[in-house]
Amino acid sequence: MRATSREAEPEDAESVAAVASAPAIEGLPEPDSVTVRVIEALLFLAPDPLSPQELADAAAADELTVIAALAELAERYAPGRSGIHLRELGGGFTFSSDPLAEDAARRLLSRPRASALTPAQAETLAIVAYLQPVSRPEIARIRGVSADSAASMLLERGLVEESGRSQFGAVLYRTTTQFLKLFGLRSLEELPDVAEWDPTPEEQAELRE
Amino acid sequence: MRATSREAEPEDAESVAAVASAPAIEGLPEPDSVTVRVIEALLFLAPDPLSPQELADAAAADELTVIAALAELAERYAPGRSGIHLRELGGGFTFSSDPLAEDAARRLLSRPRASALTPAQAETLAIVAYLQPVSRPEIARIRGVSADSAASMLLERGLVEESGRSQFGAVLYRTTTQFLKLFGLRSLEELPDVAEWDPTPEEQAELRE
Amino acid sequence: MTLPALDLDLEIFSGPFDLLLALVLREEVDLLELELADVVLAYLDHLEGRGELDLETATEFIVLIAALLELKSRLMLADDGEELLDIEPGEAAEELLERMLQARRYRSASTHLLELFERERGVRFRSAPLPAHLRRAIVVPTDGSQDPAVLGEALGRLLRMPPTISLRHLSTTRVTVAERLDHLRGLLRRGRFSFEEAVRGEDRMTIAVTVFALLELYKRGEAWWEQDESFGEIAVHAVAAATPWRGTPPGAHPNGHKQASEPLRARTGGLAG
Repeated sequence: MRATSREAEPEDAESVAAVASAPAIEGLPEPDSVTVRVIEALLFLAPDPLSPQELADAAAADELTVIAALAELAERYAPGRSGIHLRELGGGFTFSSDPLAEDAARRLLSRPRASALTPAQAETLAIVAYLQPVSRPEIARIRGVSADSAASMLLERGLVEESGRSQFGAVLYRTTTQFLKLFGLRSLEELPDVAEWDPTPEEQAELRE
Repeated sequence: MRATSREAEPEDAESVAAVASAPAIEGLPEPDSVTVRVIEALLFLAPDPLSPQELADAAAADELTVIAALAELAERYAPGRSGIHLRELGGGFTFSSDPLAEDAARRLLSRPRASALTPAQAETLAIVAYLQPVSRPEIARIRGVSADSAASMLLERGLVEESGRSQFGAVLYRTTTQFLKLFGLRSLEELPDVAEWDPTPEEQAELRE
Repeated sequence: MTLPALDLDLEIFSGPFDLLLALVLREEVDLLELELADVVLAYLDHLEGRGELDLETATEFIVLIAALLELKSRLMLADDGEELLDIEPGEAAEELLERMLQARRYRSASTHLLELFERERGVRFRSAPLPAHLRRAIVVPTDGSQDPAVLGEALGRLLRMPPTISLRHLSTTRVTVAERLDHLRGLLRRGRFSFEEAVRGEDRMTIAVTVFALLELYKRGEAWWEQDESFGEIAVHAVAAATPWRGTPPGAHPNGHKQASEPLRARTGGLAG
């Protein structure tokens, strides 16, 4: 499943359309134009990705109709057709701007784009993403160096959040929907298997020396 | 041209389309699809109406092309066709949601969504609550890190509001009635005593060592 | 020449030894990147150059380098040093290797995340406030749902100073041979005392330094000792005291290290024989 989705370029909104429209083949209801417009307006207003369930509840429609509406919208808001893209991110659907407009957006909006991640932040984030929930001492042990300032920055940026305490009382961390959103992921399942980066037996032998 | 559009019911997107497309007859340039998409993305991102001049500057296009692009978009984002409408407001253009979706939006957005404060928000809110009125730079100085995104979220959630300007011109913040309600407080007097969370004498002694 | 002035020229640091220590403690030099073996070699070179062993400086050096080694091994292996004591050297190496593999794995994963992040950086999301008419209409049904204590705690967190760097590793082990010599000489005035008595309640490092001091007393002909059986009491006698000289004291070989081994082993347990 993971491998397949990666091969099919999950970053491409067309695959969203494909996913959302797939059930159409099995006979999705034809959504009425009012429902499509309501869903479109809700996606425009909501600050966070919305699941089909949430959309269905709000629009007082059944979930299959919502999925059909999403499929229709995904076709209209697709790369190359529109400056607004419908994307499936963080377990829900949301509109985003076309990266094509990034330069213009930077000129227009005072809000600078997300600042880059430092290597320490990226490493800490990777450990949280794969091992969540995970505590700060555990992160430090894996990295071999303290992760305090990196973890604080990730919290501050809303990429990770606290998620209870370990049996020893250490604060546990997990990634947020914001993380999925900013990294273009539908869910954590889309992260490649971490074993993929394991060193080869030869490299291991080298390390052992 | 702006004056005309205002007289002709500025709130109605159809009139926007009519006005914007009117000059087409007089031979507006055909906008290339990239420019249209960039303008579309900018309108989507901007929280406030944008003038054709602002759009032209940001998109690095001439104003006539921008007007032609707006005409094309006005046709696509027209009532009855889309859940998002292009409207002309106060001399600028902006997207708004279809009034048709108002009930659904209320159902969706009034639902108490995951509402726990992040640590950054709690800290920022605590500083405003105890020290109000207080400016953003001041909050940042106390926290040691920028408070911009946390402060924006608190504004968005209606927990803090602007309250004039400091002598140096920085916007000052104070808490709202909504804040008191959310925290079940009758007045600010009921905030817990800060001394309760001061470092303990032992901790202080340790710090002095 | 004193130890602090020992000049080092290492891959990641060049300067006096005490500055290196200060930088390590302030975490400005990453202990994990520091080759402690090079520090030891530099010290041995320094000793060779001088041609004589200054016990005082040697002790100080051993204490400090041991503390650094311990600190570094803690950093590399686990945050709980106590657990480590039970691990066999082989297991420790395996664990170290496993950690290196893990660190590599997540470093590669972070590269992947950075690629995703870079790819998505041009994508923006709308974050406009809700239109006023919608905002007004939305009732917030969650009055009193937040605990004001959250605010007090948040402010308390800000009032608290960050924890200071622990110097315990080094400060508790700062014992000099001179101090222990004075201590032993004080006891020797009674003519005889037991080693146990001399180190009662002291930590391991102090005990080791006391053994050095004892050796020094022996070298200067001020004291000798005897032990009737393995793990038995070590009795230390003043040479001038009434007890008659009974030939060579146990463990008295021309080589100082061998002399040291006997009482040290007996005292620190398990290996005497």
